Amino acid sequence: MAKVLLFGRLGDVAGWRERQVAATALYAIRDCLAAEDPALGEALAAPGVQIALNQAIVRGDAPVGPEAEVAFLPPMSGG
Amino acid sequence: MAKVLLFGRLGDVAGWRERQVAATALYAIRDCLAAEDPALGEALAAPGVQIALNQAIVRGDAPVGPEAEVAFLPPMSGG
Amino acid sequence: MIALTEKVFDPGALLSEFCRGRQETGAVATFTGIARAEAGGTSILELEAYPGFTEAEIGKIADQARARFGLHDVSILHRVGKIAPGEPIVFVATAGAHRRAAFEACDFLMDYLKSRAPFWKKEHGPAGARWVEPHAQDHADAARWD
Amino acid sequence: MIALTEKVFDPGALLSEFCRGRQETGAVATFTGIARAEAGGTSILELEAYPGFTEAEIGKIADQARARFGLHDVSILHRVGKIAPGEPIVFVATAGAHRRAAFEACDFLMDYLKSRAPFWKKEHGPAGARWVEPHAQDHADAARWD
Repeated sequence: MAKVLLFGRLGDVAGWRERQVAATALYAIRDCLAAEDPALGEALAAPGVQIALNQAIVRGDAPVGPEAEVAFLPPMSGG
Repeated sequence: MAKVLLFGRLGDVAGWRERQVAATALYAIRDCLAAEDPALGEALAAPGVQIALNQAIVRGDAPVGPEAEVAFLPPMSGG
Repeated sequence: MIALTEKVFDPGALLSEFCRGRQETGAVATFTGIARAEAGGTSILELEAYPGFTEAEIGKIADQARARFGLHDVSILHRVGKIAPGEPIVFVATAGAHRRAAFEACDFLMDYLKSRAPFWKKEHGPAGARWVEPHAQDHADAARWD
Repeated sequence: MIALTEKVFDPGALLSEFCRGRQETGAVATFTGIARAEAGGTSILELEAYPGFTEAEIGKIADQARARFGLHDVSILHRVGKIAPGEPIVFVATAGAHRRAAFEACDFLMDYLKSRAPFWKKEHGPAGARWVEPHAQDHADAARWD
């Protein structure tokens, strides 16, 4: 199980900001979330959404270990 | 009598920073000080020395009233 | 210090602490960003960070600033959570031997923080809440250093 | 506030006071100049001002800065007399709606204060005392705004 975090408007769309997801790769996690919640799936596929694996931005797919933290980050707004 | 003030190195050259001088124009005050103390006279004639009459910079000679404050200002260094 | 806080802070207390005991620092520049009331247009600003990640990303830029401007020290405190008008949002302090470097580093850090730092910003106004993106001016300001 | 002081001051206390109660000020920039030890090269800095005249001349430049950068407020405190290494010499704070104006105004005011303000500066070092003139760099910095 990976810990999945949603930030900014993604959390508002999903109605949650943190949960566990049973999947072993980044794109599999995204597909799993999209299958459950198409509106969230659309929001995750929007331009500019980045994925951080264990607090490091990753481009493309990557395997996800059992204790991993996966965060979906919409475009950052600055403070 | 005008109150005469010396600032910066002018005060060190003269050995005083404030005194009364009996003269009725700026250049007369300067000549009076120079006659008494040639080293101060030379310092007052150095390039960049400005004269303030009642806290306003004056260029050239000007009459000096009895309660006037006359200040000799060497080049300003900033803070 | 690079830190996030949910509490109201006093920028002056941070500056006092930052200046303490300096013997070779000639110049300390600071910037304090304050939430503006916008004449009632924005009632509450809400900032979300990614704890750990956000501080680490800001720390990378602070290290860039240290190297690029030869700083002696940097301090950054950023509010998260709900921020009322008049409350400080961010405090940046930079210390260097001379003023040009301290000013430029502070300016550089603020441009980064306002446009690219990992925050997500929501404005709660009279017409409801909305997520906001950086202004074009913020992107243009940040691009000056590229 | 435009003021001179013979006493050690805390720049943080000035910043706390300056930020208090602001609702429409988004940006406060400050600069604190600190006397450097120069690794023992300077033991005491002595600044002489012309009381009344010096504040009035600084006030004229502060008014220029308010107009030129659309500032909400300006505060300047400058030490005079003998200043030991590590002690603050000058504090400048500028408040505006946006950060670019606050930064530029603070930078502008410091360039003026370091090169053209009516102070006379003496350095008391191991080799005795000497009156100092502004550095060429200070003149060049000030000329950027002409």
